[in-house]
Amino acid sequence: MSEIKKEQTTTHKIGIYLWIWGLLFVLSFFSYMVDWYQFQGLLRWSLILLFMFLKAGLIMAFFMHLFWERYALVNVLLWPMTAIACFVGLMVAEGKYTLFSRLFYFFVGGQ
Amino acid sequence: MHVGFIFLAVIVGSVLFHIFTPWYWTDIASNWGSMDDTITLTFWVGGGVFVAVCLFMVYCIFKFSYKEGRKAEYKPEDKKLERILTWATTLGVAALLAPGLIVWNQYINVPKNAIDIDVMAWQWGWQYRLPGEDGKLGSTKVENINDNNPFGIILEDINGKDDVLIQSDVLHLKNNRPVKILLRSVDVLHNWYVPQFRAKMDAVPGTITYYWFEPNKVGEYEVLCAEYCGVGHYGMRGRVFVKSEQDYEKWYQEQETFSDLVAKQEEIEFSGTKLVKNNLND
Amino acid sequence: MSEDFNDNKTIQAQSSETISGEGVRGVAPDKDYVRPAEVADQDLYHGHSFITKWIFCQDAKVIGVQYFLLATFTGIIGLILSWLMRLQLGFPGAAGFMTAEHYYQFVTMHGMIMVVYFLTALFLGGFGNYLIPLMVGARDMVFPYVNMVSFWMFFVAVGVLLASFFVPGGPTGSGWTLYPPQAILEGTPGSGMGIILMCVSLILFVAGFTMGGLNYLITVLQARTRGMTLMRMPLTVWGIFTATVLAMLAFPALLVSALMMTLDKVLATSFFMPTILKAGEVLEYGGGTPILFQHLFWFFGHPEVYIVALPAFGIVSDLISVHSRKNIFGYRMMVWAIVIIGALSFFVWAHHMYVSGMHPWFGFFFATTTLIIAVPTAMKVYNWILTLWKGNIRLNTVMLWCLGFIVTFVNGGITGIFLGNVTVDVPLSDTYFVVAHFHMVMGIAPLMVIMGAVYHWFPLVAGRMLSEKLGKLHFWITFLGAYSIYFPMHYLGFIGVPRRYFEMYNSPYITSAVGVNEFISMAAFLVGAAQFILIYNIIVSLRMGKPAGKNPWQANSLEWLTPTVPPEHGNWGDKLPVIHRWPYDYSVPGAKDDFIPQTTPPSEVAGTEVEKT
Amino acid sequence: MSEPKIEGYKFKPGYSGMAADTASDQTMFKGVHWGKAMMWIFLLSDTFIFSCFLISYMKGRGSTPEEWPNPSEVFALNAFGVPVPLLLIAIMTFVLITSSGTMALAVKYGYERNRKMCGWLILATALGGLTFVGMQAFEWSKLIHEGVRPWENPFGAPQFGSFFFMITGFHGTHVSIGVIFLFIYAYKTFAGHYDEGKRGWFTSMKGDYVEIEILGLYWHFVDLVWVFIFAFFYLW
Repeated sequence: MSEIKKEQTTTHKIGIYLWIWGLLFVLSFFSYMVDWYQFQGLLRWSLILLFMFLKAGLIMAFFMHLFWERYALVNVLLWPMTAIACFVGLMVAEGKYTLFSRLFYFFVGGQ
Repeated sequence: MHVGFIFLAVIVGSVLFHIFTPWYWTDIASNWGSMDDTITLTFWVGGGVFVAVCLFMVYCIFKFSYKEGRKAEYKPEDKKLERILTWATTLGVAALLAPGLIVWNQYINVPKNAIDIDVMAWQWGWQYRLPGEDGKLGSTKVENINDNNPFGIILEDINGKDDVLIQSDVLHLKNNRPVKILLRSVDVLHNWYVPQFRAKMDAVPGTITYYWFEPNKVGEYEVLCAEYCGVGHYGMRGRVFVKSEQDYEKWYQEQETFSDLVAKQEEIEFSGTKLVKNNLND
Repeated sequence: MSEDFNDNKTIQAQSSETISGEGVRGVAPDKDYVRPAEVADQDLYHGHSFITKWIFCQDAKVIGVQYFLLATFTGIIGLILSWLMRLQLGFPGAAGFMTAEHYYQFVTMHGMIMVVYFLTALFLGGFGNYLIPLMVGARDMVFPYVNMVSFWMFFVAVGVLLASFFVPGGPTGSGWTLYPPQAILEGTPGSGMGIILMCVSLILFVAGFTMGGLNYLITVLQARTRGMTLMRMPLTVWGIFTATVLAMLAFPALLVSALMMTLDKVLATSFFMPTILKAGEVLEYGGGTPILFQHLFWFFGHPEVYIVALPAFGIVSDLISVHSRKNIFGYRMMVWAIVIIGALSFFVWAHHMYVSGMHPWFGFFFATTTLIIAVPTAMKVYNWILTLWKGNIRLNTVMLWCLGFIVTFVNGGITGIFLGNVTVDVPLSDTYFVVAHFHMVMGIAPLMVIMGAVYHWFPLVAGRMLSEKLGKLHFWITFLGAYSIYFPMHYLGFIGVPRRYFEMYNSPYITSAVGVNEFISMAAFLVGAAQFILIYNIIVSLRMGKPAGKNPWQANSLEWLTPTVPPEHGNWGDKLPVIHRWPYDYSVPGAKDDFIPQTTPPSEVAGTEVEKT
Repeated sequence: MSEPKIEGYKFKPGYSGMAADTASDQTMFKGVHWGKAMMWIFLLSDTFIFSCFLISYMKGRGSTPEEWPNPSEVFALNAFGVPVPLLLIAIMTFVLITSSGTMALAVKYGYERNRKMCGWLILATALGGLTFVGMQAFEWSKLIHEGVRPWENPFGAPQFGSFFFMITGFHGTHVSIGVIFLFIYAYKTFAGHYDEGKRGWFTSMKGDYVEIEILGLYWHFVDLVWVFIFAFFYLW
């Protein structure tokens, strides 16, 4: 196995992990509260997505050390997500279209 | 050297085959001449590129095949040439794409005066439903399909009462009148395809898909299923007659509507129960 | 056990340790300087017994050959299936046992075997394993153990696939696209155990391939030798590397769709199954969307096309360059084209679904992205023929395969523009035009490259040359035969003959095509039979071929520069090679020979006018 | 971790650093262990798997005309006689985040070669994972008890059950595999395999504390996926 020649001794202070840990708890609590207070519509969605991406970002950046990694690795990992984003976007449209044609033709009878 | 000649023969042969082939499009019988035009355009541009690239290759074979002691040119890159080629290709591709998109826009936007036709597919056959006087088709449900209601029309829907039902795979169309084909499948994917009309679309169970065309040539055509649908796929044929307005109206009047069917069935049922009763009385 | 490892080998001696590349004042910077190694030399497990050396072997080269042989074996099964299909299409009723069920099963298995178990496994598993470590100057793949498991997973996957021929109902006959609902409903052959085994086999294949794929990627990214930058890698490595990236990101969609379909079949979930009426009864399904499967499948399926095509692009670039004694024209553009094609391939999938009843507006998006891909692809074609221009072309068997590739690929690529352009696709989709197109572009064209690669690298693997005479015979029969199979087939598509018809001759306007079908079938039998010339050639040449010696083609790239031919486990003896230039320094003005291997330091070829390193 | 020292190589920051790293020889990810790079790429591939699951779920849910069950009612739990929405899910989320935190610390102590601390933290992580799997099993049995099946459910669209069991099942499998490995690694840590570089049982690779970071990446990823499942499945 390839060992990195120079022993890596630089680690991070424990404080930063505890901080992120605390933040994750708080954010999880917040996203739970979104459901608790039954926010609906756009507000609900934007809050859910906001907390979700914040949590995901914190885990990736600090727990998975991506914040300290070099850009070469970070970019290799993040760019493929555009394909996912495209897939998600198109499937949202497709889902709506399928629902529309089902409702339109089978329930409304709009022919 | 013979290598170059054989490749040359292949290219010339391909071109000659294309010119003299007896196998080519069936005569078009719908408004989608624009599809044929885009194909022709693509053929000219694409065929030109094919011939040019291959002839260049053959030329290289003749001109630069191995000679002891000769040294090849050393030229890793030629920015200018590469740029010219990139832009020329981009331009060519854009020229092919633009008409395609324009025609596609026509393809997905159905004209207002189109007649809706419900094409129902199953393994392995077709049947059709035309709107009645009101010009509207009644809505349907797969669960409703049975012997008495072969199209699964929702009984509460008044639009469905006067729908004309054609329980055979033969459809008649009015010449020069656009039709919107509403495809419906009760089991697997199918595709209602008449080569002469050029247009096609899959019938997907669970939803309804559509396309439109305007038949413009009186005649008889064969319907093929163009989406693999199980062992009977190849036998899933139908027929279409495109008729002049008069002939079409005559045919149309002869067809049975949904209410006719319901009435007939009630009669049968009625007489059936009577029969049973009589038998019991005996 | 400790003697199994070449433990703690010292970091290799530096080519020049005293003078840095930066240059000290007054001292000319040393052009031969290459940075010292970043990581310690890999320690490898050397097998001693027959089993650890040849069966459960961790040497990437042996694994590569294993992949090659198994993929070829499944490929021959696929070939035989295609014969049976052509027999039915050309001469209906000639084979008494041929029912529609059998025909559809053969079509399905032929497609699936050829695309996944033959081409993918052969290019990435076979050529990838053999060539990547050699070409980037690594001792082996980075995780030899995982690499070994990868092959054996593939072995099991093939086993499961072939097992489906022997279960009740036979293998699935739902077309290689496995579209639900028909794939799991009665009315399609093999809708019982057949489809389940197919899905299981695909899941195993994906799992196994992921293990191998991780190896290829990390070897290229993290285990190159000193001086080997990404832009000094042969295009073969670039092609296989990018294809592996695609595989790693596209196979998940296949895995998910196969899993969901298995659940639909086994647990009667309704992911892809709407309400269905079958034989007068409403089935227990309801509410699913078949189109979702098509999206998932083609999100895998389109990158899959490039998984097959990109390694072919890469390999053919190298072969053309070596055998026309000229650098590949526009190397940088070639690399970028491969990368761009790879990236774009994730945004074009639904061009397989223009007439599937998806959202109509998608047609605009996917037609545009699809035709954008045509630009980098065309650039690659231009660069291949510009490489021939003013070259010194050796018209040997390898070169013939490359020329055959160019003709078939350009032909298939251009019909791709027909099918990618949404309107043109409407009349042509689901006809024989499609069959002809994809066979030309991802069947015959990559096959030409595989053959060329076999003739090119056989001397490296076996240490002996293949017979040129047999090779040329093999080429001409295959090329002319295959071209005359698929070129006329396009015209069947124009007539409107739909694909996947077991029998079609009672339609009035199709009857005119009977002659074509007979001709195509005859050609198919001939081409298939010609492949056995290669097998014969290999078997004979293994024993009696002309000894190849070192570097028989006078190539630059690293795989020919190993201390022993064929290379041993560990590839490089005591010392890893140090790279000083790109692999395409052919016919450099001022150089003595017409090639300068990658390991030659600048000081040894002083006075040459090297433009790119 | 921040730049390792590499002889003869000058690190540049930011995007020019990325360009330089990419253009350099030998490695693209400077100072990144092979195994770690492999795990990252594997996780990228796995991300696509979960994305495909979630996209299918989104498309399936988006196109069913039948009513989708309200998750905050379905997943409610009676606490002291009051139905609390998503109570169990909330606890599961907290458990998983807790275990993620202990894992992060384990990695830190691993690099500091603090064998005891590292080992205990891995063990704590494993127990957290085990708790999570246990609670998921409880949730499954509760739903099955209420009549939810992969092919039907009493609350509405049948796809609800299918997607629920498939996605949480696939995630749960990931967690379970992680737990098994955590136990193995805890043993290896306590036994000192990473300090002395003992060779692995199968791969015959030398042990190193970097393996703990690699396992840590996997474990954080499992947590990450849960964040998305929580948002899309339970909160939507």
